[in-house]
Amino acid sequence: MEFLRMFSGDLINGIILGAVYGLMTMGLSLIFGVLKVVNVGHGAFIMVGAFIAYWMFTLFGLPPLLSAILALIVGIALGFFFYYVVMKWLLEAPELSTLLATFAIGIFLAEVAKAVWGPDYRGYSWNVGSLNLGVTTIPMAKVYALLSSIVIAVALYLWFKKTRAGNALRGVVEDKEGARVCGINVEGYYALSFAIGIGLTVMSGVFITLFVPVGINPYMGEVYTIKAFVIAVLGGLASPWGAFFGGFIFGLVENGSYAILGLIPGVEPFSLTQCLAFAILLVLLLLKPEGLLGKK
Amino acid sequence: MNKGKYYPLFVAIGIFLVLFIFGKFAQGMWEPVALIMFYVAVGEAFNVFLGFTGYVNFGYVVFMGLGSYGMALVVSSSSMAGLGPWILIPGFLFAAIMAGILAAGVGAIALRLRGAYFAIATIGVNQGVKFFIEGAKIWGGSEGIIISKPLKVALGPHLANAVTTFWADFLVFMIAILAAVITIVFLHTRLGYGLIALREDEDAARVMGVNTTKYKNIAFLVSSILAALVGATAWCLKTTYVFPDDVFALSYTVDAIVIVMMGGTGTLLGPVVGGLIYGILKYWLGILLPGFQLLILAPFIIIIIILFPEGIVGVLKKRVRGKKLEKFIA
Amino acid sequence: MVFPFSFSAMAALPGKVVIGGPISLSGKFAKEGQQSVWGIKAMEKWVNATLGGVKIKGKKIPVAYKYYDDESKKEVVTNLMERLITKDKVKFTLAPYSSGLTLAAAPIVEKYGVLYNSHGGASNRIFEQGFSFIVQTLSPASEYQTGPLEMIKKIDPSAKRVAFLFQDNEFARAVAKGAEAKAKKLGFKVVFNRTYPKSARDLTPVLTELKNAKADILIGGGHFADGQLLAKQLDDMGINLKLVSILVAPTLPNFYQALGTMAESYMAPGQWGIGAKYSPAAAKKEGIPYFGPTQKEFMKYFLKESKGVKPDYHGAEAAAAFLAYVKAIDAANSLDPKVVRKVMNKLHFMTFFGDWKIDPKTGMQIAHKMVVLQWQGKKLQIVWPPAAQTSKPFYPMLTIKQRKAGKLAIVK
Amino acid sequence: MSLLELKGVTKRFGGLVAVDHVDLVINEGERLGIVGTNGSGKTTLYNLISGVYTCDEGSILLEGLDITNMPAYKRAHLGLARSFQIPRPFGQITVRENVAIGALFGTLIGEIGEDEALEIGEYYLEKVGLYPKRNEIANALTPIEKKLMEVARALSMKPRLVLLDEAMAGMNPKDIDRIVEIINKIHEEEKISIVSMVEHIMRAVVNFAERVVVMNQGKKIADAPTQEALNDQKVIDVYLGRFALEEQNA
Amino acid sequence: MLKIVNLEAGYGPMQVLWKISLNAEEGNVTALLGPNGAGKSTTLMSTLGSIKPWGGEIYFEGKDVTTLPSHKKVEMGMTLVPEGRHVFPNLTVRENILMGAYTKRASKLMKESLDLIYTLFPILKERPGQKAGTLSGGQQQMLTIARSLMTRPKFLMLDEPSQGLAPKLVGEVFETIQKVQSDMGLTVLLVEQNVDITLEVAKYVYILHEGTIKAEGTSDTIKHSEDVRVAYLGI
Ligand SMILES: Nc1ncnc2c1ncn2[C@@H]1O[C@H](COP(=O)(O)OP(=O)(O)OP(=O)(O)O)[C@@H](O)[C@H]1O
Ligand SMILES: Nc1ncnc2c1ncn2[C@@H]1O[C@H](COP(=O)(O)OP(=O)(O)OP(=O)(O)O)[C@@H](O)[C@H]1O
Ligand SMILES: [Mg+2]
Ligand SMILES: [Mg+2]
Repeated sequence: MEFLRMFSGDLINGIILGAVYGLMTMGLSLIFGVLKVVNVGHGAFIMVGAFIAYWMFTLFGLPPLLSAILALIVGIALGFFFYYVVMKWLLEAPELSTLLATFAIGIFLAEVAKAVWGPDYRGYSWNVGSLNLGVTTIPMAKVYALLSSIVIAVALYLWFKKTRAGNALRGVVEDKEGARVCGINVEGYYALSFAIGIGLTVMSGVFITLFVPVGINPYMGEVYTIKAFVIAVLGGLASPWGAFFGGFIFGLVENGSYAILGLIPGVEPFSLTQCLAFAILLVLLLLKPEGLLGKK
Repeated sequence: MNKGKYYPLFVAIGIFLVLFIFGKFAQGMWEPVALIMFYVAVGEAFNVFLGFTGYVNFGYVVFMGLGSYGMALVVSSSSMAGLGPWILIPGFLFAAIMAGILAAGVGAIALRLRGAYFAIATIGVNQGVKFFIEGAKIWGGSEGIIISKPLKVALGPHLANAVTTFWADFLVFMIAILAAVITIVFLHTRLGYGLIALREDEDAARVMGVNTTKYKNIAFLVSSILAALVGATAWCLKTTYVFPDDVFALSYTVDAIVIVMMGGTGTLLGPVVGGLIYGILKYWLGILLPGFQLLILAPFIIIIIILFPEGIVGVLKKRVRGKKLEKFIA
Repeated sequence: MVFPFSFSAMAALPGKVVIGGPISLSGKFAKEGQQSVWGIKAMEKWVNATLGGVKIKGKKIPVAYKYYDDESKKEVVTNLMERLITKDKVKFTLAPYSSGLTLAAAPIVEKYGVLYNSHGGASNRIFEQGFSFIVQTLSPASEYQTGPLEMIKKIDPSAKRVAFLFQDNEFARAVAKGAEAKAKKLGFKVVFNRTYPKSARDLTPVLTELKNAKADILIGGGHFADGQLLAKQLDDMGINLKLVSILVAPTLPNFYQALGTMAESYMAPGQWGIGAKYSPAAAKKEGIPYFGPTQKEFMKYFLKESKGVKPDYHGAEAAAAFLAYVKAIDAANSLDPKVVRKVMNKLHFMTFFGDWKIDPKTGMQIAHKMVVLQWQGKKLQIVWPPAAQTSKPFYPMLTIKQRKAGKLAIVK
Repeated sequence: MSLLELKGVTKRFGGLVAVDHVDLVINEGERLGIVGTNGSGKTTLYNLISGVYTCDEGSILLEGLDITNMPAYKRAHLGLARSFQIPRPFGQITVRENVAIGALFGTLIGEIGEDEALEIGEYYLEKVGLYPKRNEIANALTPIEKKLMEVARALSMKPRLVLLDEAMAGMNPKDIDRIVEIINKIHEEEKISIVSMVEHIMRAVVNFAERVVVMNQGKKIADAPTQEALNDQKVIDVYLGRFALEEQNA
Repeated sequence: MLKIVNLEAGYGPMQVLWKISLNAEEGNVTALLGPNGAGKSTTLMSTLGSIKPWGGEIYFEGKDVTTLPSHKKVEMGMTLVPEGRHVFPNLTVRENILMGAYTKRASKLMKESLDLIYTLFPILKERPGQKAGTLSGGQQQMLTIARSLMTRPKFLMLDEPSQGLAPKLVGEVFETIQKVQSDMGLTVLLVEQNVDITLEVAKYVYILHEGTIKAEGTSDTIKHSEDVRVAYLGI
């Protein structure tokens, strides 16, 4: 009984963790999908978002849900900036060369953040109560993060599937030349999707602080980068809402398997949950080499 | 037999020789040279797979990590201490075997995946192995292995110190040369041609008679074992400890990619040039502006890649096509 | 015995005694590294300003601190260490931050036969490797979490159920081992013993399990970020305990800044804390000499370097390591590392950081005492050991409800 | 003895039967043309023979050896070579190296070294008229040149059977004549290869093929000597149409 | 309608076009012929703006559009049927077609355009859900033409539209081109290897060779000019 309580609590927490994972991956997926750019600097943009949330809250008492909007704007601006200054020149270059560029951008951002704000670990508390579900207690901030990520995922889905721009973007992804003769502004959409991808990522940094409101530091992004890569693939690269589902699976496995693995004597179940999450990634990839929602 | 095609190898070895002499005789330059050679070796080993197949082994560091574990396990096992300096031989063997077994396994399974899916699957392998070691508490779990003392017991304090401060670096030179030789052999044999064909178009290559599965696996295995050797020397022997957190850090894969891409993938001299530039830039910037070197390094990398999208050697190779220099650059 | 050529040796005395080492200003240890640099620079200034440098054969030679950024990377550390020793002529090296990096540079130091003072490499295992030139200024990892156990044993013998929840890494495990041994010795019942991986950003599963263990005391943590998270999530999940002592994180002002009154009454072990009672008077009481600046002077010099950022124990321990060199060189009256090391074996003195005395064989620190720090009324107080107390322990810690309501942990 | 024999070969994509129970015999030394409406399954048939796809039904025999389920690369070693309708060059390496890869992995696999392969490559580049471009990166060729390179690459494999998929589409008439001539010549000189081709350009088919197979909707609807097949009313109706006949007669 | 003056273009360091001038008269089919590698596709692509012209001017309906990005040109009523198909392989046939109606102007006329292209290429109506990448080569060619027609061009450039089409279809496509051209009042610039049919369809012909215009004239003159035929057209 005790076990079941724990297990169901873990599952609920897994869903919430998954939502955050999904959210932080959507931008990465979008950028990969459209520009075939593997953004190794992903985590640094998350860090920027986290700092925005932190500063807005500490300096002006601005609630994170509002600074998310600001973060989106800042992120989009950063996205356009780095697109025109760096990425634009590499579109024709071999795929991996953009990886180098994003690596450098990531370092650059982290180092600038360190130079400006110092290497301190910061945090803030946005106390908005908590939700008691019996098996577990969840701070409302996390609930907001969950809801926001669903809203954003749905919005992104609708944007992709229902709007003219989203449709055009699919054309750009499939064949540049083909898109061009249809009157689609290919370069414009490249810039736009890079900007939106970065915007989403920076914004997800804000939501991550709803989830983990502490430990905000110039190098905080690294952990998220690796996970975001894996989740992006799990969901089928190039599919932002696939990333969202990939996030759920990853979160569920990570948190949900703890109680079970805890039954094995003499091991560290928490580390094994991470091991299991990656093992499941491998198995899923073998069963479905294009990711969960990926297309052939 | 056309000897000309080995000229690039001599260029590479020439560069190594200059580095070696400089490091040995310029005061205080041995360690910087060793660092550069570490980058070169990491790049070369990585390039054997990436350059020839176009597959990105993002989990590359797992093989370096396993290599350093292999060496550490042998050196720290008391039953081997009697071997004296010979202990390094089973150490390298074990490192190679461990990496080889993992590579064969991963190759058989993950090499069916393409593009980014393969890349990320290998990240999964790296993280999986790391968390397994920590979670299942094998090989010291998260505490890792420290070989400083066992090495002294086996080799005596003097030799142990020489191994960690000179011979380990020297071995990195040797591994770099080995990797360069392998690269040039690959470049000029059927194996290499088959790999390049599969890099460019895997399906077409198969129809042309290339057994792509076999070739991919060979390159993967060779690259992984080279990585293991680098890990066993540059990490285990040199720093005398193996902590899982440290030896499975994906940032080293990113370093490898940066080095190879800066230099030029699929070329022999690319990783050498890339490693040189990366090492020298980091070293000098770090000396000049401690704490700000990365801030300056980042724009440098961006400029290099914009100017040389196919890497410095890649672009150079194109420039010298049809010229006299051509046969020296590959 | 004075040989004729000792004159020339005198003449060859350097214009400056350079003490230095690689330190992390980028990468994962940038925070600790930055504190260390400030601490050491502060001491460099203090030594030159008040003592005029080290005294060798009656002559005062100013000291200088030299460092490079090792990016928190092991392959960079060796590289920089060699440069420091050969180009910058450092004979008294300061180890980089962390046990791993300390180990990585050790062979180079050994090769050149210079001294190596660890101020951030706590792992006991470093000192089991048979190095002869390494000394330690901070207390080893095994000592970190023993203080809270000793304290609880004294003030509440009924609290028997102790839980361990550490990060899964080398340092935290070494701490855990020391704490476990101590707990056993003091007759505690370990009701929970788990770790969490470094990359975990959600500790709820392990905390759910912890909640069920019904512990009185929680001892754990690992580093900055995870420590903050641990405290935050304990509160989120409504886990009330009588005492929680977390490694590293609560020793920072930012801990309080992040958590607000929720941080009240959290404890942490520290190598040092602001307000520590180590003073010339205390030294006299112990019967050992006092060396270096007073607490007040240290604060003054440090704040000047850091432009107002308060020191935490990483700054203090690095500063103390620097002072230990100055003290030992003075005492040895020599710049020969071998001679200095011999003298070090016999030294026992106190600085603002506490006692300094090493085990002659291994170089491990044996006299320095850890303190237990606690957030009380928005201030970080030293609550243990009694001799160092700036305030009595607040026990049991405030409940979550009380802290949410903004109650402060003020000892009456 | 027949070189290649297809028995009831079938391939489905979902509900669509792209190749529908096709029986086909290709004789040694024969010049066969395969034509058919767009989407009639010609490329799919090639993919089945060369091993890119596996048959859903039926079997394929090469000199009596059942190769139905043999991996593509082994078929190449046995002497099957092809070009692609949409060219698939090895883009980042030189034209010469592209063709040399054919030589290295064709029927001569294991028998020749790199230098020899490069020589063979140059020989065939010379033949198709790409020798001046041998040191270019393959990606820099025009689509047509890429196709020519593919022909050279296929030939350098020293195959027994070459399958050319619209190798001449988009070429100007002069070039088509030239290429047909080259292929005919190679066919005669080397005696080894049987060239089978798929073309919509009747000019080429007529000048090249001795026999023509006509496909429609996955089925073989005619299989006869060239003139006979092309004058078949059924073929005219579904494939040639009014316009092309005029052209052919012009 | 379209006037190109002294156009120069190339790839990387290599110049391909050397001061090309040509004129496509409103409501006519103009053809650009020449051997492989002459630079025909390059001319069309730089006219649309897929590659940036190095020099020269391009006028469309009297306006200078040389530096205008391609999407603006499509909006104005220019488009191209590119060589080598360029369908959206993972989108369905229908999605491909609808993408052609991306511009505001085209989307208003979508219904009409659909009727038109479905009568031209009934196979596209039969396979709305098939992924374009799995169509046969010829089917893809039809799809590309259809997609470009969906943009409702006033000026249409066709780069070897008959390539890979069955003879019967070649005839039909050319009939279609003629029909569309006259019905919609389209101006067409046609690049083809199928010289005979092209000379039937086109009013005026330019001959491109090694990046320069070597000859021009009405199709009748070209048809009867033995020199041109032998030197450049290979017939
Ligand atoms: N992978 C696939 N999935 C689904 N349908 C396919 C696939 N490949 C081919 N088809 C369909 O099978 C049929 C035969 O295609 P195939 O490419 O063999 O035609 P073809 O005869 O070569 O035509 P063309 O002359 O136009 O090149 C077509 O209707 C095509 O749409
Ligand atoms: N992407 C490219 N990169 C480099 N060179 C190119 C590229 N595309 C074409 N070329 C070169 O430009 C020249 C003209 O090519 P273009 O495609 O315009 O010729 P074309 O007249 O259309 O020929 P075809 O009849 O074969 O289609 C050729 O020599 C070709 O090698
Ligand atoms: Mg076909
Ligand atoms: Mg063309």
